[in-house]
Amino acid sequence: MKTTTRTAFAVLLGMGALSGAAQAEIRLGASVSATGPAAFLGDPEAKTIEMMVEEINAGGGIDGEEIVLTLYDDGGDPNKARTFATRLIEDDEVVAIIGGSTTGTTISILDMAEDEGIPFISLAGAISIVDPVREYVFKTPHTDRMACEKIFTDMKAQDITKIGMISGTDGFGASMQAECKEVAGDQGIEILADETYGPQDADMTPQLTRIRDTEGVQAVLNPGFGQGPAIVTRNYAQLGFEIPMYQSHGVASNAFIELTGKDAAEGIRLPGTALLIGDLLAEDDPQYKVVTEYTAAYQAKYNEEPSTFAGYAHDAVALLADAIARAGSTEPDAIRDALEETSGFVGTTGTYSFTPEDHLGLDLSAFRMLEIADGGWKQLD
Amino acid sequence: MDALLQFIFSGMTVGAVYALVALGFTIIYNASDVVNFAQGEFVMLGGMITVFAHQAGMPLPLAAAMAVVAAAGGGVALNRLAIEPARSAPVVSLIIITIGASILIRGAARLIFDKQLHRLPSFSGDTPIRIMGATILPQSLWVMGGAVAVFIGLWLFFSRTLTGKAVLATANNRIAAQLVGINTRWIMTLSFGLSAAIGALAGVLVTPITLVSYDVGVALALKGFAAAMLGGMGNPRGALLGGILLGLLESMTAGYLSSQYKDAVAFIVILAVLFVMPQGIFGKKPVERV
Amino acid sequence: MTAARGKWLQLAVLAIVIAALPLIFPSGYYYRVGALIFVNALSVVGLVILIGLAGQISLGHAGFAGIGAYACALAPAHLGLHPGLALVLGAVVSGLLALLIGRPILRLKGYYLAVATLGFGILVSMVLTNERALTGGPDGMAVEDIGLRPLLRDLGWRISGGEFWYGISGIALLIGAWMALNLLDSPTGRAMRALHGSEVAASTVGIDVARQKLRAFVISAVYASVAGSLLALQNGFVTPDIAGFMHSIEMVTMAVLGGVGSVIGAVLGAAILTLLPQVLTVFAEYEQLVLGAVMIIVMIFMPQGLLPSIMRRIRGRGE
Amino acid sequence: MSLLEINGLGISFGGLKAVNDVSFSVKPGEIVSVIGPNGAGKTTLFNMISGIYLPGRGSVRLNGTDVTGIAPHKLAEMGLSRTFQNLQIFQEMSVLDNVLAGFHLQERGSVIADLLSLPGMRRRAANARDEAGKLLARVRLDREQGQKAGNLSYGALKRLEIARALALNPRILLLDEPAAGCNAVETEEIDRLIAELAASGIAILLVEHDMKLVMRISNHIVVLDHGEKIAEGDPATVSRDPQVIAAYLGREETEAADADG
Repeated sequence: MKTTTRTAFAVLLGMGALSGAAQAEIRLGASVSATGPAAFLGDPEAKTIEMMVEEINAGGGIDGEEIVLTLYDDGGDPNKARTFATRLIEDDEVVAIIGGSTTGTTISILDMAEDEGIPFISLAGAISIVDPVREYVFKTPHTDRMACEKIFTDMKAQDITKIGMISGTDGFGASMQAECKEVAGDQGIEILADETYGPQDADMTPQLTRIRDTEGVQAVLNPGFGQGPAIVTRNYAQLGFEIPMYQSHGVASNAFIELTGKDAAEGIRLPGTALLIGDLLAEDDPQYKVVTEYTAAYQAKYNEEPSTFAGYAHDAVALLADAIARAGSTEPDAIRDALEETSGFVGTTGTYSFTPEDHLGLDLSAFRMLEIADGGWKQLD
Repeated sequence: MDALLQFIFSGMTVGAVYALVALGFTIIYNASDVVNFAQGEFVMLGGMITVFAHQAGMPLPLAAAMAVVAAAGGGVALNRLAIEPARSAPVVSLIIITIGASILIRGAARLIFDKQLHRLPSFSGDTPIRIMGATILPQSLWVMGGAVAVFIGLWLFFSRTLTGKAVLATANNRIAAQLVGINTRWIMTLSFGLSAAIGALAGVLVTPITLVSYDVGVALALKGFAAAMLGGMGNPRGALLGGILLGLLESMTAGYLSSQYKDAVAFIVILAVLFVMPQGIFGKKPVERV
Repeated sequence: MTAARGKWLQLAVLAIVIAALPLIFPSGYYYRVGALIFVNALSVVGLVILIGLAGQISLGHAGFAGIGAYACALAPAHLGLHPGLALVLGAVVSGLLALLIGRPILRLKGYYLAVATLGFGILVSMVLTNERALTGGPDGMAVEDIGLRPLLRDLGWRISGGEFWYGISGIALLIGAWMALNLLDSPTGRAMRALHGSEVAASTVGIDVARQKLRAFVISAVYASVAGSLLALQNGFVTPDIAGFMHSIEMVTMAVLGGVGSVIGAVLGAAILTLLPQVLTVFAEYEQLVLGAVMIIVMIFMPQGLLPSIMRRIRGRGE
Repeated sequence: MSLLEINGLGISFGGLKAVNDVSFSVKPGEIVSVIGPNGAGKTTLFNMISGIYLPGRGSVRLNGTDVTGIAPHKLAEMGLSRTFQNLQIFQEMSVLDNVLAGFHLQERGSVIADLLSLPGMRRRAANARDEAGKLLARVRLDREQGQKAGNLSYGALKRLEIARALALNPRILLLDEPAAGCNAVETEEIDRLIAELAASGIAILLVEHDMKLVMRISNHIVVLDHGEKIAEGDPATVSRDPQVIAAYLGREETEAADADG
């Protein structure tokens, strides 16, 4: 924080070179969308990153070295994200970057990190971030494509092959909509109706009516986050749909059930992570410890439940801390190499194993199919 | 057939939301020729204050009343602190001031409340009312009723009360209004208070449908502004019809053409209408005086 | 004569500032901020012509910035055009589009003009967002490198990406400022100022009001488009945010804040609004509060904008 | 032959006939005055002739061409220029720039030339500047040319507006109350200026309340009342016309009663 203040004044006065920092510290940078349209992602992410750095430092840091965190809020604007990435690398001289809450902000950071050789862990969903693999770029969330596959697998198990989709036009919804349409054919799913809504729309009954009046639709899938899915779900109940509804991991939080209302949310299925159902996990579940501890700490500090997205940030910080400890160095290249060697690392989202060919390191097993029942969550598989 | 009716219900619901916001624009514009781009923020404040007061244990009607009063206070403060000192500024400066106010109020709401989405319970439950195969939520009727009530109230205010006529006189010619003994300063205060109160009332009514968070104001203000301009700025009848028209346009496009381009169609229609009627549907054409 | 001298004085000041600033830059990050300021200033100079000179408001100019930006992303990918030529193509498309929609839109006045331009901007950003197959949707798309830097490297001049774009943006701003200052003191500029003062009087002295408004609209659209292209090229990436409503507002705010009648004011406004979020990262929670307060306070106490008010104060003291 | 020919011109605002069936004509070098009580429709008539209002009925012919409803800037190109009763000065521009705006038709060129400050543009602008200087000297404003127009006195603004109108090098000049608000000396100057202009062959159409001025310089007078032409002729004839006297006297009585002015 001190560094940031100095930088700010340097900018303000247009002068003054910054002094080199003390050696015994690990400079970690982050740029997330804590405000703006993607604040649903960025806000819990920012909170998590700050909390975890505090925790690590309170526990004596990594090998006795404290982490100095510089966290910027890019407001979901890719142009700002790129400026902050430049600032983190050139001015704050960080050794690693976490961030890019959205695909857009991630991609604008990605080139910088790659060019300058700074390891970068993205918190966004698109598969294009890690496919093709870039040397310094990793990510913690599952891809949107994996979410689609998880949902389609569950549908097929119910003998559902013909569906209608209603997607938000925000980055999250549009990206998942495209991914789902792409993999639907391979999965034997036919998309008969494909509707969208604006992120701030107040009523989606026209779109849902169209889906309802489409012959043969057996289920409805709604990729999106924010208020959209809540309104879609309420309209769904209003129109008296009798076929099952699937939501995405974008709404995997208890807040969604509250906003939608218990009755309207009943029976909705979605892919989520272990984080959401900490209290349902068996004690011998590998993720039990990390999920319950993190949830308890987050709740104690912020008086709210961590969302799936918060978990992505948790895993990113934890993975980095682990890699830095194993590398025994704060050289960006050493951290990168250690990160790539990560194997069987248990996070809240799943168990990560990176390889030079795979910078995501999660498979479908990380997703758990959940159903909303009696205003709570039920694990299906 | 029941699909068409469903689209109409949807359009009326959304349109009533826009109309309520647009009606809020009307009074300030009538009194001062200022389009208050912070109007959406009053809608947000209405929703947020009610939510938080309600969560703190206040009964809903009381919480709503408090929100309306608090927002009215905010409107008066906006006028006194930001608009009055800049009376003689050109239109662009006033636009920047009200946009600045909107950013400021949003930032303050983020600090005072939180960044989460919130919802209010529906006033009359969530059981849909079924009419000829189409359904409508009771809350939609509340919103439509609210829009009509505010419209009638404003219409009576401007046409039947002396104060309402004083507002119009102030807009028409400030100096002349002062000369005939109208306290124009008070009229401005009143207009901003009233506009903000209407905005907050809109917020209370629509929150059970649209949900509320600190940043919902911009989108609402945009649509409300567009609706008001479509109908003809400053005219309550224009605001009501502009709102409903915009809502119906969106739902019909979503229902029959493409949900992806429903906002686009709405704006294309607005552009087309303005090209033919540069003062909106109910706006008066001014005579060039030289 | 004085006008001409004022023009060269302003350009000289601008050129010296652009050239000298790097001497005190502590790190490469400042080149990035500088480049952003220049690019923003370029589009704002265009708005100075539209708003300050011709007195017409636009809340949709980010739409043209979006067209310029996406031209640089799409034309190389789909037409095989060099990114530099794509910038020109974007400017031509923006200009033609402005020409096409300008005539009906500019018949409107005041808030009606505001809502129409706003609608235009929203339409552009909607197309960019929705046509995912072409534009990559809300996630945006990559922009090819302009390829000049390797060329310079082959010539033996190694400069970083930050320095390169600082230079390009600075030069672009200087050219843009020079043209705007030329226009200011030209028959067209006088005609625009005249119609700003009184449309009726302007038309009775033979000024084709609609035509001059259209000129201002087209010129400002081209400025915004070129600025958008430069931004896309230096980011190597573009998303529909660039065409968004908030970006339009930001542009107008920069113009009005600095002083909407002057080119240097435009640069000042762009500098302040670009730096503000960077300075405020320390108080991230209060960023919006401060931004809103700054907008209100400047407009109340300096309704003509910062630069004219400061100049007046300096002159007032001098006399 | 007539330079300007008005035929059965009329317009209504909200059902009220502001001007109805007015006809007259102006020859080159002739000074024609339109007089009438307040609200008689004189300025409205001017606005129709100069293309600001679209006439409801009738026609305007300029140099034999029908120009009814043609845009003001087109009329300016055809040699029609005017001033305004309530002054339409470009307040934020300098005195010189106000007159230069009047040279627009002469100095305008391609916008590219203006943006790039090409030599052709600079030459045209320099020419206009020279001529504007001469015009300003003629109306005794050459010392104030660098000032902001908004800072000038009322009388000076009146002269500035005439200078700007003359910058168009018009064949017909419409002057709407050029002497209003001017003192005796200024009025005399304007009187002389108008006579000079007419002598140089410019047709003058004048609206003026100063009856002494009107009677002195007019070749021909048109009298309007309630939008209708009630009399027409040389000054001597018109001043003896009983209808004209009644219109003026009657109007003064009602004016006194209404105390509106």
